[in-house]
Amino acid sequence: MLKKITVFILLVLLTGFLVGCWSREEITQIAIILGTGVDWTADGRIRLTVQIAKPGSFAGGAEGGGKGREPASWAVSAEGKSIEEAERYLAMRVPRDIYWGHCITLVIGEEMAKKGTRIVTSFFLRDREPRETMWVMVAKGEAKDVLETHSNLEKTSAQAAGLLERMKTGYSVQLREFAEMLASKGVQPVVTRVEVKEAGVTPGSEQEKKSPAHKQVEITGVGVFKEDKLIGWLDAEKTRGLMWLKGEPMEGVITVPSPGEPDKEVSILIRRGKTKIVPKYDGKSLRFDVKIDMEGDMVEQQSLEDLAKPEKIKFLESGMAEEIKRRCNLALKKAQKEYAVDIFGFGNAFHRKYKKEWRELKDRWDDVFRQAEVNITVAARVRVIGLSTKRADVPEK
Amino acid sequence: MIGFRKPIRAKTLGRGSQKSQGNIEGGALSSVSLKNLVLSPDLETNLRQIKTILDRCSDVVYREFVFAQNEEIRLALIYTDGLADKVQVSDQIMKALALEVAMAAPGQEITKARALEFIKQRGLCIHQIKETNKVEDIIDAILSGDTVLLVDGHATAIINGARGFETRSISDPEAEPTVRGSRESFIESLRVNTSLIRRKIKSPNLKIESMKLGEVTATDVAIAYIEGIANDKLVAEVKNRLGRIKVDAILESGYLEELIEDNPFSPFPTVNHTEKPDRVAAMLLEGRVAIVVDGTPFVLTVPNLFIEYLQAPEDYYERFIFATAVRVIRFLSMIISLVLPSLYIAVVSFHHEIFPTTLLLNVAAQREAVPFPVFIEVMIMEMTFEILREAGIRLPRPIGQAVSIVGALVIGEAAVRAGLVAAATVIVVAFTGIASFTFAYSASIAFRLLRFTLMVLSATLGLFGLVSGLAIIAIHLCTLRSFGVPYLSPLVPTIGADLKDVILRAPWWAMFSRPRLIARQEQIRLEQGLKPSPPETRPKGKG
Amino acid sequence: MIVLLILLFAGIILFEVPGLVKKKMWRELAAFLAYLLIGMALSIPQVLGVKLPNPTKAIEALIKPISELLK
Amino acid sequence: MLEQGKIDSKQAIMLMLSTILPTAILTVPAVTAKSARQDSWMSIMIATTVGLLIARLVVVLGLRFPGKTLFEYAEEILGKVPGKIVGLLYIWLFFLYIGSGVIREYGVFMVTAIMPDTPIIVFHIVGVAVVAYMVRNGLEVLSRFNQLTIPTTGLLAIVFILSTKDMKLARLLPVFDAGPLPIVKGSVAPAMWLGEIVTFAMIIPYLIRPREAHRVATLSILLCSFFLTMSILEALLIFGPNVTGHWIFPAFNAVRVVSIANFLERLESVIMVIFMLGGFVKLGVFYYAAVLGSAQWLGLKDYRPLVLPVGVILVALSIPLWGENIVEVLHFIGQVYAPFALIVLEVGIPLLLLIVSLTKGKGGESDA
Repeated sequence: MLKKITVFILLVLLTGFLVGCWSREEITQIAIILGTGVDWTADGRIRLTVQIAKPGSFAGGAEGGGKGREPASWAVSAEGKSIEEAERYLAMRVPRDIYWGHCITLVIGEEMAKKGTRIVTSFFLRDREPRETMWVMVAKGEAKDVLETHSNLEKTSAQAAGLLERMKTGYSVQLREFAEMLASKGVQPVVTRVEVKEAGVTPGSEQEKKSPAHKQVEITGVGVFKEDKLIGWLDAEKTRGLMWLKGEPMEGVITVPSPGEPDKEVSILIRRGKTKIVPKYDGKSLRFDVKIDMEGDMVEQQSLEDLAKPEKIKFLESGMAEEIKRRCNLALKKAQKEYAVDIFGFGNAFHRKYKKEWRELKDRWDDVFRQAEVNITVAARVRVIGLSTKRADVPEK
Repeated sequence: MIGFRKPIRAKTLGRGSQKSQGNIEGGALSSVSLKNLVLSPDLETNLRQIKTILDRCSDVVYREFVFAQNEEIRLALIYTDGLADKVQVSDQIMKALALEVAMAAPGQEITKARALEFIKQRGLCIHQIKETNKVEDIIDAILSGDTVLLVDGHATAIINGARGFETRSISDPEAEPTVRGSRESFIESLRVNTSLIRRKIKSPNLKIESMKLGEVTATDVAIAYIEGIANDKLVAEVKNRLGRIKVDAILESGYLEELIEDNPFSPFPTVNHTEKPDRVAAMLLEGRVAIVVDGTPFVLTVPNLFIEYLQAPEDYYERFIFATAVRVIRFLSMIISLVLPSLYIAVVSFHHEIFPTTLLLNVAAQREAVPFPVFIEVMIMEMTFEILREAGIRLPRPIGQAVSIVGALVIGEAAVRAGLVAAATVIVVAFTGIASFTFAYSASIAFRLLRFTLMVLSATLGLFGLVSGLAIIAIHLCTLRSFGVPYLSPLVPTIGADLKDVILRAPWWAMFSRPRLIARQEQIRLEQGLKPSPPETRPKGKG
Repeated sequence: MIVLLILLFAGIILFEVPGLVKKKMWRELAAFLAYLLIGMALSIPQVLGVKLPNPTKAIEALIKPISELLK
Repeated sequence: MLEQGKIDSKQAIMLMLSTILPTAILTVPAVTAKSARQDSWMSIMIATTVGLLIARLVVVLGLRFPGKTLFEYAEEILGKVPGKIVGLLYIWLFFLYIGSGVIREYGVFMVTAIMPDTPIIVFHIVGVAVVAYMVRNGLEVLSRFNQLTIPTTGLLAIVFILSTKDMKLARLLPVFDAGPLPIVKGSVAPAMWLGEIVTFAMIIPYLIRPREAHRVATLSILLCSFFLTMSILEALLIFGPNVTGHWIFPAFNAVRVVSIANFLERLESVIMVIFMLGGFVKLGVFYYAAVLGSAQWLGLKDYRPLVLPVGVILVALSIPLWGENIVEVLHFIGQVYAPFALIVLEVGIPLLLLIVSLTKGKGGESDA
């Protein structure tokens, strides 16, 4: 028995002292990366920009509050032939171990995206530290500029961008979804587009008034890819159409003309919806019937009429359906005619229904898709009209 | 165990007897010769013999006097001052014999030959008397507080059970305070303790067997169990293990605990102890055996299961839903007290990905200025906590309070302000410390020890080390048995019916049977269908 | 490394052998030593960097037609 | 008898669950999804059928020779020398082989996914040391430890439910895309894993109620394939067939994706703990079978002296036996060892034993 215990103690000691501490990285020894960006430089190298959190300015509680809005991040870049090489060069500049585990955003510069994104994604998918759930974005311009901004509301711009994506204000893509789209022949990738734009000011801050206007990251649509190369953009309006055609997420706001006063608008907030794509193929011609079911709440009206009447709601619903259809068609036309890529996943829908035919068509799918006929039918419903029936601020007639 | 204790005992006794018993006939008086000594009819010889044995025991009183009826009958009373009840000795023995003995029968003279018989039957006003002719028994009786009466001309002594020594009064349980439930606790006197148990269980089946253990101390030990509920094999095993013990002293039940354990090298106690009579009664009713030791308020109960440490007596007195909720909390605290610091070390120095981003940044910010690696930091804090805790127990009560306040202030506040420790570390250590007080103290000692081992493991191998360490602890717990009962039962091996009283505390009307592995088979605790329900017709009240 | 390994083997022998000798379990002792020898034969060359023939290759050859099929 | 402990049927089911599942969840989804893609669940169905047949085979054999393990009745059926050879095959090519494979898989998993800077041998040695302690204490402790840790498998189900948010049923469509061949190919690996139920032959004699062995084996296989299907589906529904086949540990990646309310996320450590505890038991079962088998093979009175030497052998085998690098390991598991073990050790020899025992009329009448 005594022997058993000695052996146990010996084992613990052995593991304790001989083993050493290989994988140990104290939290104070790591540089926590919150956002990263990849650019293709003019001389054909990869420039990796990382936004590193400065832990000192994250202190919570009483002490932290006093420091105010001191920038909480540090953006630093390095160049190399590959991302890993660039990271090694970065390591010569950053005095701590570079730690990817909490990287929130991956921004791909415009040039890099045009060159091909598969060069970029490999590292982030293969390495164990970066997560599959990081948000992928394409910068209009250079990724470096995006990372060098800082946010007014959040501590760092990377966190701000991540929150913007999480709220699904645009079409948000996680790295894993990007990889899935890249790996599938039935759909071409789209990725959120971000731009650096002037944002509001912090009132009362003297410093802020003197310095040039504050720059911040903004989501402005999506970038359209063919395979892994960026070939064009969709603006925010068409992005909504794209999202509705893809079937997720459906939330959004549209305005339709008021039934009685066509020059005034009524805003409808779309709460939920469903998209169904039904391919029809007879060997030659290809047709897709897209059915979109939408449900929204009326949230605002400019006109003075009383909209709380069944026939008026009917009218609103048809207007809503029209508007949705118009936007979807805009996105569709752009993709079909201008870019000739299937960014909607029509190919996957086709694959699900016509297994055999898919095998022949899959390698020239984008061409096939280009000629496909798409019929969009929208069924829209308004469920809720807010807290008032008639407008409360209009006098009785 | 017994092997190496024996020579020590022989040596001490031998040395003692050589000095004091040099002049006695037949050489040194050893324990063996004491065993064979018997009384002689001559009072003088007897007294001399006893005085030699109890040489230099100034607390032993020898009182020689003569019988009231017949002055030829000489008597001697021997007792230990302080242990015998003086009132009883003077009123019921001395006064009765020396002054007030009634006439046996008119005109009938009490002769020397009839003296013993007469005194026994009519002279003494004591409830409990015993006759003996062995010197050993006499010595034993004197030292236990009984009063020995020697009668001239008779080789038999009368032992009067007139003990009356000072004992502490029954007070609140200090180590196991409860909000609801009996406030009695055991005290140092064996008799009082057995009476406390007997008062709870008024059944003839409650058996209390006693024995004396300890060669020098001759401590009274009683084994209590309920016949018909306790497993006979278990009772036999307990007696067997106690019978094997040959040590010089039993000063506390802890001595016994170490001598009868199943696995002496385990950090986990496999014998439970309590100072609450109601708890002992409950244990006995579940089929356990209790061992009461004179001189300590802690009563041992066996077999001991791991889950007992999660059960508090109050659980059974409070409403069952609340009791269950509290048990869940206790269970969580147990896990926290074992793993939280090691988990913290592992996460902060290996697995940063576990933290949500904001929390990671927060912790990183706190640790920015801390000069030590997190392992050293947690170790220092844990050690400080342990030192404070120990100091709190050892110090006189008024100072203890001050120490804890100063400790908390200095270490908590100042160390964080000075940037020596991160606030998160203080939170982790303090929380662990508090969590370790939610369940039984003896288990929390084991957990505290293991906590440090786990900290070393997780500082070297991260979560892998932590999980490996936990696995070893789990395996060890699986191998443990307490008096033949698997330590982790009824959890593992799972006994469905007994799970009613593990994390869950089922209502009393649902706990039909006694624990399967402890009590005899198929023991029914109460009848089924006792679940109370409102009467079918409501009584017509006002309003 | 090799020192550690030898220490480990010494530890194992110290742990098991006295008990076996005490109980006079000679057959068990022989089996124990045989297995330990196999263990040594497998581990010491690895520590020294010597490559041993691998039974894997034999299985691979045996199963080749099926593995081709599975590709 | 060498082993005094007895276990009940519930414990046996749980033990078999841990014998098959831990590495299966880790490795099988990738191997199967590579060839069967979105139809992987059909592969599991096929594998389950095979597994059930093997289970039946093993139990029928075991019940014909009550109180005897595979090693003992192999000798009885085939005669001394051929029986010994069969025993040798099982010790070295099955129990020790898979045992070292389990160690290697966990080592690889820890090194690639959790702690890349630590030498893999450290995980091997520590793991084997922990398990050796368990094995030395016998079957009862093994199954109790398993009983204690198996509830963590329930966490897998919880994780599955948590990740439904990211799942899309459409990723499983179209069904039966590439025809039957890839599905059959994809079923070899899971069939081999489910066929590890052969180990049950070492445990049947120690059941408190051997009559229930059929039920135990069948239930174990069904439960295993349920969990296996779940883990494959989880990965497929989150990543789709294109990506799933390219992960090394799809179940692990799937868990990384879970994110509920910005707080309940980054659950991979939970999964690592489950994998580790399961791995300890799985290794324990094969380790125990190897040790007990060797003791029976050599006719010893006690198996415990063999525990430590076998541990050394397991560690020593774990590195060279399964290939120099992870690519070789994966290739070997999926394309070499799985078909070999399935055909020879899990189906071939038990079937041979049964046929011979039937023709020679050896062994008691089984109740099946």
